Amino acid sequence: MPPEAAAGQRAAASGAGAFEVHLENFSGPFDLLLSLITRHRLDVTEVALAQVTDEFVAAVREAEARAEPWDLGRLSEFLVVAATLLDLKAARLLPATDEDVEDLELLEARDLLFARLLQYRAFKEVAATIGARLAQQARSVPRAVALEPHLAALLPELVLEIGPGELAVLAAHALRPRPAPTVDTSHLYTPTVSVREQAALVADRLRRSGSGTFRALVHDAGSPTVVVARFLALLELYREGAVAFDQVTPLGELTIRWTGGDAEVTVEDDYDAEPADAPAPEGGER
Amino acid sequence: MSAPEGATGHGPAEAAAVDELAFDVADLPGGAAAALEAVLMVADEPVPAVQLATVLGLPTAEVEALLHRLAAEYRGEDGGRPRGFELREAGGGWRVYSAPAYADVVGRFVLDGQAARLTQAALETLAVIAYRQPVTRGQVSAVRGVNVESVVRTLVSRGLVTEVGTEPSGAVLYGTTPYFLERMGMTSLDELPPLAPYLPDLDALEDVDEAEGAR
Amino acid sequence: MSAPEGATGHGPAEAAAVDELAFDVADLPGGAAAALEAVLMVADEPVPAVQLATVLGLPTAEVEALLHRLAAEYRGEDGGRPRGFELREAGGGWRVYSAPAYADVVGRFVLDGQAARLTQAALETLAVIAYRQPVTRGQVSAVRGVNVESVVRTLVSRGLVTEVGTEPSGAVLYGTTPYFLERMGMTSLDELPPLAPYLPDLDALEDVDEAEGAR
Repeated sequence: MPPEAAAGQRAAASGAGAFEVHLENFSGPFDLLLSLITRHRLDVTEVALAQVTDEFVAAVREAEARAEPWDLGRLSEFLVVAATLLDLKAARLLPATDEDVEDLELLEARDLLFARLLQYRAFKEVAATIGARLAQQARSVPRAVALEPHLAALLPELVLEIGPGELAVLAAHALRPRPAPTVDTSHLYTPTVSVREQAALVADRLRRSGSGTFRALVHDAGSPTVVVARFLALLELYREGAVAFDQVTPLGELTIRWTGGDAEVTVEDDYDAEPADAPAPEGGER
Repeated sequence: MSAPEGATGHGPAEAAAVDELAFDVADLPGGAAAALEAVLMVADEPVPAVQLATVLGLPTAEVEALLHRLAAEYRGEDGGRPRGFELREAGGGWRVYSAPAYADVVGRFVLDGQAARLTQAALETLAVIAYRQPVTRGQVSAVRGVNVESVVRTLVSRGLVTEVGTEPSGAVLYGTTPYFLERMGMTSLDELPPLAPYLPDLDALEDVDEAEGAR
Repeated sequence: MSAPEGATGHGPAEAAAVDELAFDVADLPGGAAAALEAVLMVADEPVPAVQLATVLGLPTAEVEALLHRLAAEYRGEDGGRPRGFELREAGGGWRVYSAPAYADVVGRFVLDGQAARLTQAALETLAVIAYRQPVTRGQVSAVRGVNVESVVRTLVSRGLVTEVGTEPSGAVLYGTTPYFLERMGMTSLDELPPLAPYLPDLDALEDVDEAEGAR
């Protein structure tokens, strides 16, 4: 790889096969769109995200048609960034009201998430330039040869103050098994929340009250994971015909009505299945 | 000056003996330049100009000028043919390398995969450590969003990263090594490409750091 | 200089297919001489002319002529200044050495910072090599969790450790020397004390070996 200026590297990193968007007020790589929004040169509320998504889906389809589908990494990267953008836009579109102190915090949390995403992206790009530099430098092999005997003879006689016993202690110390490295995913998966359990809870509340807003339903959710689980539970209940949704305006208040009668409703555990038969992880050997 | 890892410092008696010069490099057949070349031939890590100056009994500035002249000569800038080797300053000193133009030939000869490629995960972790050092594993994890324990261990065993201290909390702080600089062909961390062009907004990032620190 | 067989009138791809060479040394900036220098500069032990010819994709006779010409050039016989290094044929091959005329300077450098005692890092590395031989540097690095390249070189130059072979991958295998046995007061490696009393669990140790092998 030829050495290039930082700007060149950057273009190369997002160059080949980069996803381009064509909007009324913007045309270019998705990455650039992101940068412009973060630098406030483009108002996130003026970006037609639906159109971005359409173009993205089209790009993926086209790639599939050419039998060179996008890898999972690129797809998920887009999804994460697009979801954050959408979240950001939704937050900006909502009218700010006095009581929305919590929402403000939520908004800051979103900005933080977005900043973190961009920070990670920056390190990813700079990692690519470091990798290129290491590869380029590796084209030179350093001279590292053993001392010629007549020079080694100049060295002062070695004072070796250890015997076989001390050597064994040193070897045992160095060879002592260390705890097998494990990949800690606790930050990714906070204590498992069961969709089935949340469905039972939500169904119980709605059966009693008849209807309620989503906001009220998740009011006591301790973590975003629980919010997500309750939302998924509602979708499952909808599939079972147990609830109906009302939403007057897009992004407006979501109201859920119970339509399931008194019969017991249990949802499928698509989300809760334990990977019981998955092989145990092998502790970082590869 | 960094002493070789395999040896401890020497006693005052030896140092005194070393200070008596039994020769004057100018009297040697190839002059100071050849003496410098001879020393560089047995060096197995970058040698600081100061150390070379001590060994040769010459002022450091003179040795530095000589090193630059030799490097240029090997590149063929004095009208001679370009050499198959080059003299480079990296990782805190000077060392002889095969010239990159002959990488394909040398690669056929050097089978020992001494420069095995780093994985994407290792490169990203290395990048965060390089720019944020000294930094804890937890802080690197926060940026990368995944646990980096085994990756950091790989980087340490490759000699690119090392423990540089501990936080009051007891968490180990990591930084890059002189060997990392040498592998990057750099003499100082200041030569790392600036991160700013890749970053949208520095203020926002400081907030992120603070939020991470509070966790 | 005659072009190597199969190199004329071919595109790069065809040439590679014909003789598996991705390059033609005559096309390189310093020509075959520079390519030869590049290989010799990083060679750790004498390299037979036949092997150099294979690596360069040139006839052995041509490489031998080139080697003699380079050796004369380094001695200053072509009118240039004598170099601080020389190219010598010894031990069945060719290797670059520091020139004897500068032995005093080089000796000062070798002694500078060297000591009579091994560091803790060197002792630990020696212990791992003694018990795990034959072993690669990479395997020792994995056990010790640090880069051991320069430590191993110190042990080799001190005559305690030596190259005992190569793995199929090309990685060099190290083992201890008779001098090591002598210094430890042993006649055979069988006299190394068993590790078991010092280790909590031998099964676990075997796991460690397997885990290392898989890296």
